[in-house]
Amino acid sequence: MAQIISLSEAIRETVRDGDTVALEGFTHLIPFAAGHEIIRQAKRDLTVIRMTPDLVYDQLIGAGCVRKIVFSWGGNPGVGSLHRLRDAVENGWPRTIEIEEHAHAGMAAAYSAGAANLPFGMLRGYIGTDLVKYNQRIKFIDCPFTGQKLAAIPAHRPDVTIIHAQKADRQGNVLMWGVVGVQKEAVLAARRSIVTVEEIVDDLQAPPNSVVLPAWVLSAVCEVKGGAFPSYAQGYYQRDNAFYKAWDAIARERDAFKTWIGRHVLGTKNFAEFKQSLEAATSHA
Amino acid sequence: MAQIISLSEAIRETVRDGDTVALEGFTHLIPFAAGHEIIRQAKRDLTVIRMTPDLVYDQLIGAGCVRKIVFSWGGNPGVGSLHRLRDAVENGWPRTIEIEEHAHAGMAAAYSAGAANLPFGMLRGYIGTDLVKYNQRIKFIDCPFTGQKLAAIPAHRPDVTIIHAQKADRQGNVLMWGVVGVQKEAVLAARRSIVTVEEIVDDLQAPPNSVVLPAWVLSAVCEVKGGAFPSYAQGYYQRDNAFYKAWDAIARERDAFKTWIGRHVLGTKNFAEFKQSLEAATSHA
Amino acid sequence: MPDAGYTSDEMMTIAAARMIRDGVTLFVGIGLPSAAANLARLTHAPNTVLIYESGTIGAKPSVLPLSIGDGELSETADAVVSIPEIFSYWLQAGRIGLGFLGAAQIDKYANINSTVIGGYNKPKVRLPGAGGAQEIAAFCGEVLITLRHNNRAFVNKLDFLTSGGYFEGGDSRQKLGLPGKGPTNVITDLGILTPDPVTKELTLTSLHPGITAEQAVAATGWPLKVAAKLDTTAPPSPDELRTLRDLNERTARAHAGQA
Amino acid sequence: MPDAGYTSDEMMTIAAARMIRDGVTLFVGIGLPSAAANLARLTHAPNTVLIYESGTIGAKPSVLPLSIGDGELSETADAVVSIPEIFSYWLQAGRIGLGFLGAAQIDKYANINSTVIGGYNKPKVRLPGAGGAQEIAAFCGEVLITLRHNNRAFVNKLDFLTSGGYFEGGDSRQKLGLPGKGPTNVITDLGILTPDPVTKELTLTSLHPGITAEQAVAATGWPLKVAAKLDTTAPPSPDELRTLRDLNERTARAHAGQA
Repeated sequence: MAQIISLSEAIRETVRDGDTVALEGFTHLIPFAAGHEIIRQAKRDLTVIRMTPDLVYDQLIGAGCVRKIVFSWGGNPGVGSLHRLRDAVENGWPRTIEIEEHAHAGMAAAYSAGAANLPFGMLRGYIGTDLVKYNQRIKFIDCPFTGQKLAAIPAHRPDVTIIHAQKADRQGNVLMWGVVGVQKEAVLAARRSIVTVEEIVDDLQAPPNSVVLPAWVLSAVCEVKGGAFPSYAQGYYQRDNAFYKAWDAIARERDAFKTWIGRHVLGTKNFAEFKQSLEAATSHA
Repeated sequence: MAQIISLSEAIRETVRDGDTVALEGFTHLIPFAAGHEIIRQAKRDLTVIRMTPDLVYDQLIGAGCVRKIVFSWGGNPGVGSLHRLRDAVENGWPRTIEIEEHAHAGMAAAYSAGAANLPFGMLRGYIGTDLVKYNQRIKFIDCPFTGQKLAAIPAHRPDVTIIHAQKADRQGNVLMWGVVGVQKEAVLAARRSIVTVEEIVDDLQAPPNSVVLPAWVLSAVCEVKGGAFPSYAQGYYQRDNAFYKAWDAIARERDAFKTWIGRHVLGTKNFAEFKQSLEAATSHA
Repeated sequence: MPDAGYTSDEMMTIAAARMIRDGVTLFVGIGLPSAAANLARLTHAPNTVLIYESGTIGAKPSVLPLSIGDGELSETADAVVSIPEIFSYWLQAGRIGLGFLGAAQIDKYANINSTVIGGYNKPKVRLPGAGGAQEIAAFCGEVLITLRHNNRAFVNKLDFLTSGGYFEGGDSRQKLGLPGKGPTNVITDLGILTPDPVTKELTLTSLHPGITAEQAVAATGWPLKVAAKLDTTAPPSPDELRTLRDLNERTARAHAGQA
Repeated sequence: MPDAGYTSDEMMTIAAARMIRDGVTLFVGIGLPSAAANLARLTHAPNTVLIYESGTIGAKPSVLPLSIGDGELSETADAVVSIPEIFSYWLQAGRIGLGFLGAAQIDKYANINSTVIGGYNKPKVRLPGAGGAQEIAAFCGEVLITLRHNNRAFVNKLDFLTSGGYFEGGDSRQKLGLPGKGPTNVITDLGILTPDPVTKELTLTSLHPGITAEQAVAATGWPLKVAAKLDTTAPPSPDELRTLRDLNERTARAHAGQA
């Protein structure tokens, strides 16, 4: 049953060193605030899962929280590389990280299998590609009726899944809309889960068949206004494309990155302070 | 691409003798009008698929349209048996019918597999039950990672799926809400599809993430006001529970059934006439 | 027993309702299970989360649905999901604490039949079939079964095993790998049966007021074991009776009204 | 060639856009494919159904999304579905007529690499990876590939086969059981390459205005076959150029504006 608590409490109680953690979000509703809190609390040796690791994973990796990354597309969408991810993979800085690489369809199937408590996900994919040579977790099975060859991926079962959504009610039921990605599956596949929301309201006023996560499948719900910045929350604020572009320069060099993360994340107590600190820096620039 | 045409045209062009047809609906939005049109056009030797065959399948079976039924729960919900289904299974009237019986979860997995173009659906079910002894299409596979035993069901791929929905726009895009059942999967698994709707509007005004079927995955869209009666259409009319109860007496005896279907279905040109005929009969009663 | 001021069906429904702990997530079949579940929600267990196989999660019906997909359910639910989702992400996933089933036949190991009476290929009576019962029986944390107590229902051998309880008894359920605990109580119009901790054979552990063990044994198609210490079910409280009758009255009005 | 009144990237985007038939269902990657797809929608193919892997079906963006999940896409879409659904019920199901991909490397059989330059375990350059490209390449009815033409991109041997074109050539794609037809055109800043009907080897079949076959051959890391009858791509029409530049301008304004 979801407790409605602060994000720092939620991360402290829910994320442990060595955990497998999925901070999911498909360009929309990316849980940046939660990622920053993991960095502040200096969680270590995490295996992080995400279809599209972007800036928040670049930050987690650069900050040394990550031992292994499981993913299917790692980049700064429309801008270019994730320099901290590349520096870790190419040069082992700040530490060597292990990578487990999939295609999107395989990641989606693995989350769905986890949500359904199936041991593996099945898809018509991977055939003839080099990913199969480097990822031992991709196997093939034969259809018992047609003999057709199908790919099999072990279910994702994160220790903790963390997502950001638009609304929760005072019981902790969560509503999200727009590009909803694989977040529902990621939450239902996990042992524990945290949802940060833009606001907590008396009545969700959820339209019929909308994406609602009942409080009783969640561990914690935290109100974090703007918690998806620089990603967006449909109905609340737009994606800060300028920040995504600016990140390229910040993350390119280790020193610039260390300065930025030290000043704006480690040097602040919470996400509200982070955004003030960032605005201050930008206005002085 | 969906053509917007009359229901009689749609059935004539889309349903052929010997086809495998799914008229889906899970108590809500059951396509009764379409079922009646199949009876009027005297389609024969159909294999009919449905998780919950109810009155409309009782009518199709009693009218002699059905060669085989694939299902997981066949009854008059909250009332009792389907007497025409029972008479066909127990006594071969009006003809012997073949039955292929599943559990709900197996039917759902088979439709999902069909929609995803997978050759079979996978689930943790059927283990230790007698259904396995009588349905040769239920097989078991082993997880290539854990060795766990899982049930496998061949994908449902109907020739035609027919459903009822609340709204379509003038391009033929369809919106449905409320209990949406397995209709989306049934449509996406089929080679051809017909959707009857309560009304055709200029703008669907679909809420975010609602269940919308784009016109380009449909064969035909037909405006049939009240086309789910005696089932219900959320936002339009309630379930006619009294009719479901009354059906028990109508269907119990062959003669009463023949009289009813002859007068109200075969004796009318379309669903509007059917309902007038029915009201006339009720008011005289 | 009208003289008792309540019917045996009312006693059965009320005894079943009492077994629902407040706050439990409950997967409900139609008919008596739905009545008991909603009675519990309206009395001692207001926070029960009702889940129907139509995909309605957290339904709060004011009248009993005639079908598991009534508009009353989806309009009052916290969430309404598709059928493939309710069976895979919710039921199979093992998220549901308690399942509630009826049956046409039950055997001494609480296996149930809702498929056919007689042979499968030439049945005496063709019943509706499995529906979601197999998965409710397999995947819910525990299961309650409720049905009227007589020789046609309580049989020595099922005509068809639709949904598994304890199969051959003992640890045969675990051996098959079914995750849920299995049926923990069978509530009838005569009393309550619970599985023996070791053999899993159903044992009569409580009698409803005015019922004798002999009646229950006579109504059972196998030599029914009777607990050494046999409880008597508390009779319906005025509040339980009033709430159940109000609910049934509202329901009858609602269902008749719709034509 | 600024003197031509348009850039080679504009020629590439416009040549790619022309290959989109009106009314086709089109699965779009980000970057150049998205620009070409939206240019087509704004010119000769207004009824193109744009599908992005974020789950947006029938998106009608007024500016180019920087990411495949921008709000612009979901707010203008006919339907927005989950990621598992878009990959299973839509892409894998074989419903999508045309796929549109970029790449870092391509070989003579139109296999592409978007994973690593150098060795996988100690890469020279770590690229983003497969994303949805494998499934787009495998399951769309046909595929268009667009990338800049040079020796680093057009290689004799891929460092990594991310997404399959014609694999070893000939019928090796069908032998692997991939349903889609495969890449039918590769559009570069120099010209257009199409697979030989039998061997499936990419052949230069059209040159953009002012480009010579020698330039294309020199920019290709394998001995590039040149068609006997070599077409010249029609230069951008004023309408095509104006529409593309307006779109890019609107996009630049929109992306800069959001801070």
